[in-house]
Amino acid sequence: MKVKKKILLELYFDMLRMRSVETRIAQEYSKQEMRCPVHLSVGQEAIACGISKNLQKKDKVFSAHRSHYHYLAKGGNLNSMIAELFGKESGCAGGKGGSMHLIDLKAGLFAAVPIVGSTIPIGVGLAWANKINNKKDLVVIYFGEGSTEEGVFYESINFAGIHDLNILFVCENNLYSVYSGLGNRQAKKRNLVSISKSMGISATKLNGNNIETVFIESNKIINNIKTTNKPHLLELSTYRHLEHCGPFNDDKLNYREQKEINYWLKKCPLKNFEKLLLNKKIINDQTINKYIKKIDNELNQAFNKARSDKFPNKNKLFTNVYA
Amino acid sequence: MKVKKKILLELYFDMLRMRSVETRIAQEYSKQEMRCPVHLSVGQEAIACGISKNLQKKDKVFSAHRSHYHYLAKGGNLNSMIAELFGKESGCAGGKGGSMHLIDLKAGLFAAVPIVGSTIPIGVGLAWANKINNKKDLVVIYFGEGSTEEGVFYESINFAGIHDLNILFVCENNLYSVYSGLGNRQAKKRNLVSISKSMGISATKLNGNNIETVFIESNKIINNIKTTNKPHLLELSTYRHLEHCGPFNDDKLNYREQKEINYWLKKCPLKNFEKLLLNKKIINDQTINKYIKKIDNELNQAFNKARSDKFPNKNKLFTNVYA
Amino acid sequence: MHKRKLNFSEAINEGIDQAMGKDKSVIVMGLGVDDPKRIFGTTRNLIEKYGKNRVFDLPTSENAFTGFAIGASLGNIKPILVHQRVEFALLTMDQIINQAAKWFYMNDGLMNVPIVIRLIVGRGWGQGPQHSQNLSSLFAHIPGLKVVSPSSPNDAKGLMIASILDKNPIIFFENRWLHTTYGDVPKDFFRETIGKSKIISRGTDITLVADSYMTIEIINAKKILKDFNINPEIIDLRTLRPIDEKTIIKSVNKTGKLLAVDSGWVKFGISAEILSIVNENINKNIISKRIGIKDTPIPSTRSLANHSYPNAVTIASEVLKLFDIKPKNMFNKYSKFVPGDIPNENFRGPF
Amino acid sequence: MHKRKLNFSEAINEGIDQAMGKDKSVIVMGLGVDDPKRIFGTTRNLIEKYGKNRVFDLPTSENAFTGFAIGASLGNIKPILVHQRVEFALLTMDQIINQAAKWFYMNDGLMNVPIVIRLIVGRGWGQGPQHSQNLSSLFAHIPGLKVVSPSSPNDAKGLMIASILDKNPIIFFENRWLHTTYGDVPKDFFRETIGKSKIISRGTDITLVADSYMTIEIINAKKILKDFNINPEIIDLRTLRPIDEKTIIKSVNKTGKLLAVDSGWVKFGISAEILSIVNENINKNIISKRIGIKDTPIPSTRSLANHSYPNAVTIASEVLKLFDIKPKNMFNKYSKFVPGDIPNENFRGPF
Ligand SMILES: Cc1ncc(C[n+]2csc(CCOP(=O)(O)OP(=O)(O)O)c2C)c(N)n1
Ligand SMILES: Cc1ncc(C[n+]2csc(CCOP(=O)(O)OP(=O)(O)O)c2C)c(N)n1
Ligand SMILES: [Mg+2]
Ligand SMILES: [Mg+2]
Repeated sequence: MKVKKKILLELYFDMLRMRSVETRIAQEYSKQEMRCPVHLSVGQEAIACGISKNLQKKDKVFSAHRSHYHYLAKGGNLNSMIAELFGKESGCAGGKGGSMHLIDLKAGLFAAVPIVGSTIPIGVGLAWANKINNKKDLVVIYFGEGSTEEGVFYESINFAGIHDLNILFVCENNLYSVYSGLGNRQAKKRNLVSISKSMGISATKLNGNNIETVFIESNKIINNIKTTNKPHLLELSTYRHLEHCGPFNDDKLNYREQKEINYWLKKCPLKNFEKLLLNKKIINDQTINKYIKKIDNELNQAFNKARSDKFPNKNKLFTNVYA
Repeated sequence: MKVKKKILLELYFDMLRMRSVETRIAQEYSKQEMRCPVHLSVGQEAIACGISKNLQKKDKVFSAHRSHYHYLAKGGNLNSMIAELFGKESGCAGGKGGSMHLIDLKAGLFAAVPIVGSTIPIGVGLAWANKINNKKDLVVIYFGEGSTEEGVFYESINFAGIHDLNILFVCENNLYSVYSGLGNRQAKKRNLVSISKSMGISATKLNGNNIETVFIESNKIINNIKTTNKPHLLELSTYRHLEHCGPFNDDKLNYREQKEINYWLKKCPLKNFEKLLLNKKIINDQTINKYIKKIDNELNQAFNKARSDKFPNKNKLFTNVYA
Repeated sequence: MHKRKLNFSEAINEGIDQAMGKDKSVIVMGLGVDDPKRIFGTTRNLIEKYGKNRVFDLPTSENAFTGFAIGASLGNIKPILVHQRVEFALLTMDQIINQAAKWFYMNDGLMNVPIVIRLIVGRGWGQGPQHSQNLSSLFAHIPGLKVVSPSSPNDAKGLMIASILDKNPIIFFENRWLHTTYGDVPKDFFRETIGKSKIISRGTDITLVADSYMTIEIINAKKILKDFNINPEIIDLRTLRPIDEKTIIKSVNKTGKLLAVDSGWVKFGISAEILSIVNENINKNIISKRIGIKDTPIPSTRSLANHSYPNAVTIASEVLKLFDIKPKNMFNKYSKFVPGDIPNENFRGPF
Repeated sequence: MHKRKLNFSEAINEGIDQAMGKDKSVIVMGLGVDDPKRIFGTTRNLIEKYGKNRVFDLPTSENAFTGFAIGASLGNIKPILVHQRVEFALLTMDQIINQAAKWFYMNDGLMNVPIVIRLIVGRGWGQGPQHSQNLSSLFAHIPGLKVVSPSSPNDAKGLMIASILDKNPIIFFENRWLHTTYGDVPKDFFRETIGKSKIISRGTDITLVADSYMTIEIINAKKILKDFNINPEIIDLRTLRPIDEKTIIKSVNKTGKLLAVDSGWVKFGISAEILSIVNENINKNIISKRIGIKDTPIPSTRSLANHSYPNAVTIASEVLKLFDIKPKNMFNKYSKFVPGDIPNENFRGPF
């Protein structure tokens, strides 16, 4: 399959936009106006961008603590997200959630929560409801490889397999859970794709840093789910460039080997794709600069707005406890 | 490997004894002196008997709700078990536990609890302590196939694989969890042995109704665990003859097809082994009768003793809450 | 409304059945909901009437299937989830407390979670430490949950219907010993109000408060107290969150004495909340006391379990103490009010 | 004993370190115990001193690894398990409540479960509904557990050592906002008594009771109350189960007034137990009141979270109400006692 030029440009723009959002958050974070934990996704752009390009508005997405890209790539409102990080009333969760509780129902970003693994069964439950209600919408559930150590992950894929639910499980394997590498967490011979298959649901592992691969393969997989009504698990290898939580690079802490870091920085999904498009003359520096400007404008507006928006009034503490 | 005649006779005696214990409990149960739930194992004799024959006293066993055979085959005290069912002070848990909480530290039956899956991580924890303490004892953890639907099962085998613990996981797959067949519970293509291998621990599936197979194969597996210091998972197909909980046959309820029941009754581990030994002239009716008498005597004594033993004094309610 | 006698489990069954009949989005899920025992009869006939697509047996995966219920509720399904023992719900506390209870709040009102989680508690028959706890205070503590705990067949049906119609996550407690108790139940589709307690009988001398099965015991205790010329007012809480403070305060204001009978352990339990409500709101000296399950794990053997739980006689004795009356031989005299290890003749082991 | 200033997390670290030095069977386990942040500093240097075989990072499998801790304790290991947020322990309630709490009882004394489970609670920094709950009453309700909740570095160390030496499962609560607070701590290996509260300062007019971080706030409230000539007696609970009833009763008997400040939600919370203890044991009219986290999930934004938690000013105002004093502008006047969204200057986000 050859990807159209237009799409290639859009994918590039999306990735550039994602990266710029996180970079801006990182820059602004030290001002201590965004007073909630943030888990930035720099380095993992290709996954959310590549997959979301194949999703329809009515498809639903669930995410976890590292959710900015899943939210934005699915069409989540940037202003509402930044305002949420600022704790403002105009935030997507009225300021009550913070970065770890993004939501945009119009865009189909149904929920993100910071308890590792917790949204997985909830996403499965929605897909189950869709089946009961004869709806064909897809449910996409993003999670880190750390989630696949939680029992609830297995319980969830087992059920998805029994009932043939329309779900794409997306495991972003960035090799780390906070500061912990795989060594203490998973047996050497462990293989998620084959675990998944042994539980009765098909699965694929892909290079998560190659946007074309992610886009093309997830396209096939999604079409397949929608025609066979069977779930699929997609594992994508990737790497986060910044610290687990917070705005900085923490490579000085040495929990990841410099060799490994270098290897993965070379595999940067954005840089490599940019190089490719430049080589193929699909873009040029001018276009890139135009994109950057556009994104910067959008970001300036979002941050200015968030900054000037109001905090929720103290009575809001007591609203929406019960429906 | 050819099994010695002496061992064959012992295995037969063990199975006959197991069967007789459960049958006697079933007969006496309606008198309502044993006022606690009982999960009888009739039909599943070959597993506990075959495996236990390869265990040493210092090896430790964990079990769940259906634990009578695991307890007795490992050398648990019959009197203490029956007294426990009667709720007497002389019971193995002072009457506080009932049938679902058997324990015999001398025999190495460390614990049985009725929360499905709950002893699995506890058994793993003991094996972990053994490793930390440089002890080579084996830990055997018995559970039903229902337990393998609990997330904690996967969390547990993952850890056993990471740390190379001396554990034999024994899954008694009797096809049912209470009244539920596998259909609503596990995807058709699900394969426990290959799940286990994909998580990094070796595994085998065997006919759990053939005592020779169980004995011979578990012998090899146990030796292997003890030399390689790596865990193994053993899945054994079997069938329970009586109702899930209680003394009766409940085939009239039709949750299991008559065809299936007949198939499995024909595969009765005790009857078939008896036939085999009779055919091979390893036993004769006289020996069998001698065995039966011996066992009956033992049982008469155990029940008489349990019946006449004292209930715990009401102050015992408050003892051993804290150590 | 036309009434007839149903037992508690039939009443629950009828409430669910009628709700399913009226609203196609209501489903029932849990281990064994379609099995021959039908959750002590409470899910009888449902699969026959509403089919496999609305009555779901599940894998033994409690944590995940609580998440499935939450997720399904986001997709316009109304799940009624049931655990045959409250202990199994301990595997699901993340989904209940972190997720369901906070969902509506943490998205500031965009999506609610209308689910009913039925938790069966209580003694059964020699069930022992892991199958006979109560644990309702663990749930009543959590804002975002509503916690219901009826004692009569009427309320079981009316509150079940109210729970299904409610837009929030509801924890619905059923004591195993209530299932076989009978009472008048209207045939109609009706609801009782979540958050309102009920004065079972008026009295002047002391207020007795309980929920669930312990209401039966305080009603019996009243019969004993008659012999001592003590006339208690009896309040059946029916709901633990939100708790009906007003009725309690008004009653104790009148009687000046309070015994809160806890269906669970006393320390940090339901009865502590009741005493505190009284204490904070009544500005005079109130003689008050709690009684509940003894502060130990609950043993299997009946010779000990019989002493774990309060009953009409221990309750009456506690009341008499508050009146400085110390009669002897209460247990012999009132033995007919002591349940032993089964609630009534209809009840059989092993469950 | 020679003392010096340590902060709370250093005190915990020293307690664990000394216990590990004395007893080879003590191990530390939990997500991140060996990582660069060392659980807010509390596990600093342990892996360097005691090696990989006694300091274990784990897979994200909370339910199972609580079971591993229980199992290890049966094999003569003494595990100290830590969760960076109490919420993660909700995945492990079966292992804690069904298993650990009952193990010794259900085998009638054959095997005990000596484990320490450290649960970190509290606000952090904009953590929101799933990362800033307290939940201590869920554990304090359970017989078989002991629940410890210190407020000072001295007690953090002394109770940590006592917990490690104890033969039972201990739930050890640490409020995130305490980690950076300083106090005198003896260098020696010493223990404080589990089950004994501490009178922080004597007073005559009202008894203020709290545990954990809220003790800091009531100490500040006392400073405010001085301006109104009110002299409170301050009790730091230190242990929630078993709770030190005697000290509370004695104090309230003297002062005649009680404000229980709850580190968690009030309804069915720790403060309910305190009021009940007083109510059951003191036969006169006591003016009493509870205050705690507002009865809602806890929002992330500081503009709301600041109103969720009690602080010195809201506590003092509550006390003044009990004395029928209703001063104005308390917040302006005593703004230096209002913590905002960080406890002190040493505290930085994002955790
Ligand atoms: C149940 C639970 N346990 C632990 C944590 C602490 N925690 C927060 S994020 C995280 C890392 C999870 O790693 P992974 O799933 O691989 O996602 P990543 O951060 O790599 O994107 C952990 C352990 C948590 N939030 N929830
Ligand atoms: C966590 C939990 N969920 C549900 C139950 C109810 N229950 C008791 S035994 C049982 C069957 C388990 O089946 P399996 O593990 O296959 O064992 P078997 O009874 O077949 O020996 C169930 C579901 C329980 N005890 N614990
Ligand atoms: Mg990761
Ligand atoms: Mg089975």
